[in-house]
Amino acid sequence: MTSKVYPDAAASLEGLLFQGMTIMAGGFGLCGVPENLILALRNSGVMDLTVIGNNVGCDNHGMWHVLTNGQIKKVLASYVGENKVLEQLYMNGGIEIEFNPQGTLAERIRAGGAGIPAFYTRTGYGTAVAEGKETRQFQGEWHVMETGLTADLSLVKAWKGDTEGNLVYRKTARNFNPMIATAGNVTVAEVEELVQPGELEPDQIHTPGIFVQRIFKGTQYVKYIERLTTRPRQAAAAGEAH
Amino acid sequence: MTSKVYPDAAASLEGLLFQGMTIMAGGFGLCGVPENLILALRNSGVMDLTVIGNNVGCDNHGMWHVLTNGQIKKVLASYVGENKVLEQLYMNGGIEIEFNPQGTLAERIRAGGAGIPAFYTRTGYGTAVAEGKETRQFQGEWHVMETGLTADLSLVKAWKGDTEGNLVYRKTARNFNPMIATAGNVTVAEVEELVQPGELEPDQIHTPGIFVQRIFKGTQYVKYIERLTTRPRQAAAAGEAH
Amino acid sequence: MAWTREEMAARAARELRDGYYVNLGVGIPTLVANMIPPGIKVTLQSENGMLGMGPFPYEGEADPDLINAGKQTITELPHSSYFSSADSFGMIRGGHINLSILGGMQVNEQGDLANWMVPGKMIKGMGGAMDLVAGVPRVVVVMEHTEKSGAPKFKRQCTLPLTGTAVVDLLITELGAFEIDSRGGGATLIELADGVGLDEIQSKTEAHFRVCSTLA
Amino acid sequence: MAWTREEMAARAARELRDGYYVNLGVGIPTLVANMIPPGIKVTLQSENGMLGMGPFPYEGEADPDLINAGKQTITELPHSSYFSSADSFGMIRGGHINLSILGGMQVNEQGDLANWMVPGKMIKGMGGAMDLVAGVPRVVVVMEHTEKSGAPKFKRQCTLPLTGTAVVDLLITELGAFEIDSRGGGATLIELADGVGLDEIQSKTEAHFRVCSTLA
Repeated sequence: MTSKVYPDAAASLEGLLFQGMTIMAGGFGLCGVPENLILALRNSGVMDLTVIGNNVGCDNHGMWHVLTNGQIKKVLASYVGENKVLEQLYMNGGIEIEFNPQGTLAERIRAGGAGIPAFYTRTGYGTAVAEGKETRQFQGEWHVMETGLTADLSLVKAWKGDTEGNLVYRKTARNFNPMIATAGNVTVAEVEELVQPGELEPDQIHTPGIFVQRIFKGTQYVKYIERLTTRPRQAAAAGEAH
Repeated sequence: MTSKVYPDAAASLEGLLFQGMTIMAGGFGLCGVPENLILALRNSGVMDLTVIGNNVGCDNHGMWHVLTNGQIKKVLASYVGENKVLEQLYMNGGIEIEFNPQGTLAERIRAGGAGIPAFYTRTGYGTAVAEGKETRQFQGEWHVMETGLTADLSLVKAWKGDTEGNLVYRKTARNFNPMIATAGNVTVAEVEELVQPGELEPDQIHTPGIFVQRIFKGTQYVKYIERLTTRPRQAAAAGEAH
Repeated sequence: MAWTREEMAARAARELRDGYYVNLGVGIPTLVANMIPPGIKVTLQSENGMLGMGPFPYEGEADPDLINAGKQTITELPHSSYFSSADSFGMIRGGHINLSILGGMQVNEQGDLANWMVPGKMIKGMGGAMDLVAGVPRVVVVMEHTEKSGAPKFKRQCTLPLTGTAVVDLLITELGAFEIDSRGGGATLIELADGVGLDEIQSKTEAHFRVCSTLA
Repeated sequence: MAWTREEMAARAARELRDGYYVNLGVGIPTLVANMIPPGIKVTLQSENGMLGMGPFPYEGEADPDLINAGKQTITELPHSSYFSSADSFGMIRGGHINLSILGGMQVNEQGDLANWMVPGKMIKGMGGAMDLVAGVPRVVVVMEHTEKSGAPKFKRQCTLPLTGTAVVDLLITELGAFEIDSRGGGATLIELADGVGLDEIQSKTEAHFRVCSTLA
């Protein structure tokens, strides 16, 4: 019987990469990012990628590595701040970016994974986002038609996963990973802990294994914090207002 | 501060019911059905209801009680077998039924809760389900436009819930409950165990409390099994083939 | 000798491949669960919201919160997962289930399927059948070759209300198996039950079909 | 005396009601989190996938897996829950968040909002702003009344690319507060900062607005 388990990121990408392909990657900012897979993608040198994700890394981290290696031709994202290389490339016309409202991007990916070719949303009506798109009224309100998104390859990061590909995410590291897992022609998952079937509670699995074709235990997670915000311990009483 | 907690089903429905209203109820067959709420709905005697759910109870159980009490005018469902009263009413023209493919019904409710007025699906193209609906090709394949569904009131059943309305379902009793919780103008949840905030793991909440306006601890759950299927213990080895 | 119900299920089971996620309808398709070939791993989906469907529970251990789409009590396996009906049909509509094996009332030579209602009779609803045939890339239908009256069920055009158009990829009856090209290429008889002759199957079939060269 | 940033946030905090689920943008709106009136319960949503956002962690206790939509490290509360970005924006788009308080670059008298890009300058993307203004039933914008140049930001028509049309319900600046009828009824000045005169706010505003009778 074929196993979904691979020894590392490089092995897990073997045979999946080709020039001009579309790749989705999970993460919000640098939270819940498939760090090992992104480095293996950089090391592969595969070119002319279209990359779909909420962000495209930030300076020195995440998808920034693939970007600065000149491998990305086009980006679909909702926010690309804190990434000087990308901003510079974009302003110089060195890269194409299609900006999507964050919720529209999330829903387009969910739709792609769920076999829904298009849906309507109020988001973006009357703005640049609606340009060139079909608009239409439902119950007197204007909506924009948005299409589902799929990818040749989806890269996701989970906290725990079992050898069957069942995944559990941790806190806000969940973000775009669950939808992206459903929208890849092939989905590869990296996990902090790889466990045996039966160790994850069936009621608490966020991504069922059907969506994951390959899985491996990631290593050396950096989990870089973009904006470390803390409060001094003595200010506890005041800080707990909400 | 207002509390979401009510003492029982009757109290939880107070002020919410009116003639001609639309009510969604969770459950698949008799699994994960809001039993206490349905009995309170029957006892209220509110008339001319449109009821949305995968099924409408089965003989002597669940929404059958409301149906036989003559309170239902119209049903949206995917399957109404094992319910002789409903079948009889339907064949005699005593009730209107709009049949929806199960996945389309689930997605229409999810869309309603998520602010999506319409979406396209391949399901039902070329069948009676597509009659009178817009059809359209995406990437060479024909699709049907389906609209989002919402309700005046949603009734759901969960395993555990906290006083903030966070819900956790158990096994296949989850079914339609999570989407239905999102699609009600008001959502009332009954739970087998009502716990304090902090007792449910934040990563494992299936329905965040934002969707639940009222909650109570249900009593006397019948959990009737429609088709009890078992195997004798001595046949264990053979029965475990899959 | 025409195939028995078990032999029809066994023929359907030959469509299983290692690593497949499969949805089985009620009736003969359910029997396929007990015929998974050794050495391959197949995960069964139940469209009410479960992957990794296990066998029936032991007597006295049935859990009312754990049923399959046929409302039967079942059990979970170590790799099982539960999810909502929306997520379940996202899986189905999105093409993630590899194979669906369903019952049928009529199939036509273009792969149209009718299996949910007979006008004038009690209407129960289509449940998840329309979603399954529309979403699953490979659909196998297992049905009796003819009505009790002898009327053919594999037809030029279905006369019953459709479940889906151009959706059936393989039709298995007690007389044999037909591959159907749902892209418009028509039907081909690819197998005959032991002792069933070409004449017999042709006389009991209304659909046009080619005959695989090994059978002609 | 015009309102300070804290006073603007305090004015926005007066829009909070018991039981509200609220999404706060970056900048002045974030200050509102510390100004929730006593005796009412407000739950903060972070659109990257969390309800029940808690305060910043103590020094040394930051968790890289727990950030808000501004990428800041935060903490969870007993009633917190996590969910995917699709579920999060389902919540937002579906109208389940009661109130959103956002920053702005320009607002017009019909409630149009521009707050995501300046042509010719670095474009970072709209993030979740377009979804929030389209989906949340009540949108409050808190912004400086004028550009550094003195040019009015509350305008007849926005000149910057829009985030949404007819979406702003309340505009709070350092000079006062305007209620805007996003169904086409125009803007009304409903409050003036202490010591700010009607003449001053009129001279610094391009938008047409009525004046609430108590201020006239």
